[in-house]
Amino acid sequence: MMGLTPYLILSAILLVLGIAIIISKRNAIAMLIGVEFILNAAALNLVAFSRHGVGALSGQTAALFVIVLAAAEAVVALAIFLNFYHTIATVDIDQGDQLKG
Amino acid sequence: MMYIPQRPPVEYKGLSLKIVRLATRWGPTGISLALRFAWGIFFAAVVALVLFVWLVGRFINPLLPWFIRDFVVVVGLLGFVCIVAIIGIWGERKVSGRIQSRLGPMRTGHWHGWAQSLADGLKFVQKEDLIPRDADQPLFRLAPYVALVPAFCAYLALPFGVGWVFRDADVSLLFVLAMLAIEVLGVIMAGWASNSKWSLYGAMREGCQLVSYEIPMGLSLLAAVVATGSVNLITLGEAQSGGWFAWLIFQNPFLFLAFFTYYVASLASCKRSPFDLPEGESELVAGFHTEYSGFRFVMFFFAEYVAMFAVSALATIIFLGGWHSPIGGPSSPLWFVLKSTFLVWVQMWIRWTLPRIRIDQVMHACVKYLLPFTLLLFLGSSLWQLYDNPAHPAFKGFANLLRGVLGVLGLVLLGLYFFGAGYGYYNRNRLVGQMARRHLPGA
Amino acid sequence: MTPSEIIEVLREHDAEAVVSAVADGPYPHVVLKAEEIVTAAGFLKSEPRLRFDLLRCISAIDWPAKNSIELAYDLISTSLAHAFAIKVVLDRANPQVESVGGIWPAAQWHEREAFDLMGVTFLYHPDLRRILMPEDWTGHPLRKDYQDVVEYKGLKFNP
Amino acid sequence: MKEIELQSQPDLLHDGEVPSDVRTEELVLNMGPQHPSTHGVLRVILQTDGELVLKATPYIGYLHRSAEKIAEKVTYRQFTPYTDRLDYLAAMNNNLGFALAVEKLGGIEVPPRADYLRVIFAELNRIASHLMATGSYGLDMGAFTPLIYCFREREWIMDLFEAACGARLTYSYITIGGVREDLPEGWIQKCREFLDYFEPKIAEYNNLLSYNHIFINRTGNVGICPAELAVAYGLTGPCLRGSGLAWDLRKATPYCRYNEFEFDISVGRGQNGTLGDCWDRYFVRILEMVQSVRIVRQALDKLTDGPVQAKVPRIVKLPAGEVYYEVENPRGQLGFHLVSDGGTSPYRLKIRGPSFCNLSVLPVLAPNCLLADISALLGSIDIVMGEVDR
Amino acid sequence: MLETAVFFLFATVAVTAGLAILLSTHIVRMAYWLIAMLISVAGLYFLMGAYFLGVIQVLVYVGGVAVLLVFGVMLTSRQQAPKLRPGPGEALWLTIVAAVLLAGLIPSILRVRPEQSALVAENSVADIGHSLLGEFLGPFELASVLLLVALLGAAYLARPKIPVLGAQQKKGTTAL
Repeated sequence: MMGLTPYLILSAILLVLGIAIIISKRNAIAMLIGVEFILNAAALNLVAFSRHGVGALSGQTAALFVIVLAAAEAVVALAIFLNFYHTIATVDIDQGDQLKG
Repeated sequence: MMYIPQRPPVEYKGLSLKIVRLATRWGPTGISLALRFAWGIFFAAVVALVLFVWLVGRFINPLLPWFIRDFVVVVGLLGFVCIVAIIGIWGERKVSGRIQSRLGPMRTGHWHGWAQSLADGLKFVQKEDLIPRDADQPLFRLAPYVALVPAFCAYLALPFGVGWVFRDADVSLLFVLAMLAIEVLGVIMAGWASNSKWSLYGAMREGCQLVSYEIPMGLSLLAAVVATGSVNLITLGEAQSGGWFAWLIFQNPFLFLAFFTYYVASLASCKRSPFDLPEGESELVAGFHTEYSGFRFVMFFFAEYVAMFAVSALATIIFLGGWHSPIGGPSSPLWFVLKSTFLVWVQMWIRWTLPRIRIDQVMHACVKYLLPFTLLLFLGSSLWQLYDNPAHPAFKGFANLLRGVLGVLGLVLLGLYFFGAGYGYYNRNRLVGQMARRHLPGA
Repeated sequence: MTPSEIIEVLREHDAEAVVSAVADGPYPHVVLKAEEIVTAAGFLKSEPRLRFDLLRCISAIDWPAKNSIELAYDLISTSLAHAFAIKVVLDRANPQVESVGGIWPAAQWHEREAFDLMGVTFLYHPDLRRILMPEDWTGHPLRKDYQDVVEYKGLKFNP
Repeated sequence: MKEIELQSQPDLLHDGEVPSDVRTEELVLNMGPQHPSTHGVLRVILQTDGELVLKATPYIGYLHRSAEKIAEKVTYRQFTPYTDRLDYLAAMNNNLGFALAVEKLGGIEVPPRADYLRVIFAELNRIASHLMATGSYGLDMGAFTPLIYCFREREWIMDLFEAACGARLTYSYITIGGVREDLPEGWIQKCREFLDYFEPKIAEYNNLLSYNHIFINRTGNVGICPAELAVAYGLTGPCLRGSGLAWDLRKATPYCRYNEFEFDISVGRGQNGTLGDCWDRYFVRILEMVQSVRIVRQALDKLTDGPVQAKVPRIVKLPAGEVYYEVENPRGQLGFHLVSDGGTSPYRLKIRGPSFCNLSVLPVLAPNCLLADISALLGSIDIVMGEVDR
Repeated sequence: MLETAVFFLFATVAVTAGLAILLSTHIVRMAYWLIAMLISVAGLYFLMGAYFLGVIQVLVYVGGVAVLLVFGVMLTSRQQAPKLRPGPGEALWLTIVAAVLLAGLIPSILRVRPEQSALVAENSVADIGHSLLGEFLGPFELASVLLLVALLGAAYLARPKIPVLGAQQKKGTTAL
């Protein structure tokens, strides 16, 4: 049987990958992808702990909330990016320093 | 000076020769086909062999029967899915032919052209595997599989009867919905990877349409889930045993309406007419599969029919009593297949009758009408569930009365349908007209 | 109105512009001065007695013998149901006339066609391009002295 | 009627009416020359913003067969088959237009029986052409079945034509001085049978397509062409009548004894949207089929005995002069500007194809339509490229 | 063991997806790699017996969010995407940051010893439902409010800047 550790290590790797993606990309949508990585790493962690008896079902429920929040976040972020794109015709976030819609 | 264009000497090759070869000798064709798909066959064989040897060696003791059972069921499901698609395609052509006072395919296989889809499939397999030069190659190749495999995966949790299921998962309803939702990725991938603007438009329409219609579709099903308290398809089906009065569609008025909203939304999610905008022949040439040909095109085609049957099966299990017979006899997977086939047939019927609607009307219909309406149905179904119990005898009586009315209504609708069909059949000469009558057999 | 009455109305409006007039026969028409065409067209359309609102056709006719290109504007009135035609005669070497596309938008494509096939230049036309022939075609095929093209983009034609 | 301002037109063509503060990605879409809903080899360059069309520029000429140049090289009789190829869905009407133009210039009198036959065949061909138009319009809208139904009936008309003249598409039946041959035995009976069969079918099309809610929603209020615009752009035929203007050459300047027949001019009334929308243009065709059936019935009744050909020499020689003659084709007014220098072939023959003029309004109607509306628009204008490109 | 094999399959896919996104310069490919990652995480949920979560992950994440994402990518990727590959200096920084993070995380993970090592039995949907409407009722309601706000916000942000189509159509063609 698989222990807890492999899941946690995988989750850590996904987290680091997500952070690396956010740091390295200038494209807003690529950064959103990085955020999704981080959220999934966290949810994986929660479910793994829940599986191994820590906090009963709380882990799974919390992971459910993560998914819901990620959906909301993605929708709003995409709406912002599209707006951003329509206004300044690029998704390079370095261009978006005018604070003007 | 007369300019006579010089043609190169005629060199016969390609499809026609292959067909001739196929007719004369099976050997060379088999080899050439095998060579074409050599890598795929090789990999599949190696993977299957390794898995088999490893698994058998590993679990020779208690797990082997399970393994064999799974293997057989998966192969059986694959076969069933192929048959669904093949018969679906043939049936679509026959249905369209009859609706349009034509005959449809009549030659291949002698009896009403039953082998037409097989012959078409054979032809498609032999076609050149064209990939546009500027297409995104890996995604272009991957897309048909992404469209077809999830549609097949949906069948893994779809029960054909009690015990007639690959995996009786606790969340099978959600699983089927999830798998049907993945299919859209294949279409979007195809549309984008083709690097054609028509395909891109098709993909964008598909994206809009599916993401929107998933919600009313899910909500309509949830209204039924509320009534039984389970998302397990077997539990849902078993809750409706004992004749057509027990079917969920007749349980309360909200479910009665939810069946129709589900059906409309499922038409949209299968890209069936009047929601066939992603393909939109007269607008987008062929939509997302404009650039596809040969076997990859067949896979999209298959995916469509497989998904059609899947959504109809879902409607059958959830609203129409699943595998239970309408008159209370013994239940059987046959009933399930029959009812689902009827729903598939209605889908075809709708396709050949209605024009296509426009993308803004699609979104309008979903967001302004279907979505609020299904929300109301969901709410109504939940409230009904609160009061429809022995604690409220008055309401219970009213509910039973309404149930009876709905059941009769359903029966009347069905009767009207059969009456109409019979009327049309007996007056076919007058309705179809002399020109067509001259050529119709049996008239 | 009969053709002769129409010619009377036109003469009344601007006798100078009318070069000649044919009132009977199968094709009643007036020949106008080329520079007066837009004014005359505006009059033909707005005059309550005439109301020629539908421009049916613009035909260009090449007359190498007379060294001229004739433009025939065939008109009909949808409210008064009478038909008439006006003509202008242009110099064959340099056929130029003002566009009537502003008065009858229908003229735009007919003028493009005359430009394409007969080489008549229409001044102030919003979009004077070839319409039936390819953009890079040389010559104007409906002229009587048109030489058949032998080769186009590597494609050879029978002589 | 409103005045059309000189300057407004180009602006309407080139300015997509999109506020300039929104910079969206415009997609240039090449629709055609091979596209299912362009009805032939029309090519339209569309500038779109998402699904919204900002500008449509038609490019024609892919089917240009130099009919006008050919006319200068062949005799009058030899040109009749070329007229078949103009609007190949209404070849009878094309033959009729050309024959009438030549007869007018040459002062040729046509015997009465030939006139009635001409009317019968022209109207039958109008029905066939409108069947094709309405059926394929259903196809453009995504309804496949009406097309097959319409073809079923059209097939019968083709059979009738085949019985009379041996051809099913390019007839050359109506020739200079009359019609080529008299009717075969029993033809009139067959024709009456067809009319009896066909009339109730029109209600069937209405039930299946015309009054279908989706169809009405797709075509009503789409591509609205007011009567002034239609007249200004030289639209004729069902496109003009769809805008509510009762203008029909068969009534306005009757030819071929059309004044002897009772029929109504079918006009759009805007009952399913705005006057002059795609649905009106479509429905005018349905109504015209009813009227055509009426005319054919009357003509069959009036059909007298007698010769079907006037005495016309084998090689027709026309006096020098010119004529412009128009007839009401299914798609609008087909005009022939015929110039003769006294020889055996036309000196110049300019053909006014109705589809050519009808198509010219597309760039005006297309902006601010959705992509799907373009096929609705094109289908309702009902072009035949053979006539546009000539 | 089968479970180990499946775990490593999914883990490999997820990590490969991350690396591919990191190294890719093609925004659409990135989106599809993200989908691969999401599906493999869903597979891991299935492996852990969290069926409901796995299905929701596919249904909401893959079927909804990822489609939206791909959609957004398609809408904006016409022009050359800005700087998608890190330069050498950035790559160095990245490696250092990643190494430090991992170096901090891995030892602490290895020190985790769950108190009861016995696996929790597979839980049914009903359990999650009870937990959502019992213990987590507050967050549940908050989440629904948040979703509503997100819906409104997105609708406001993405509102049409050009006038409504129907009105424009009527106006456009009659502007003669």
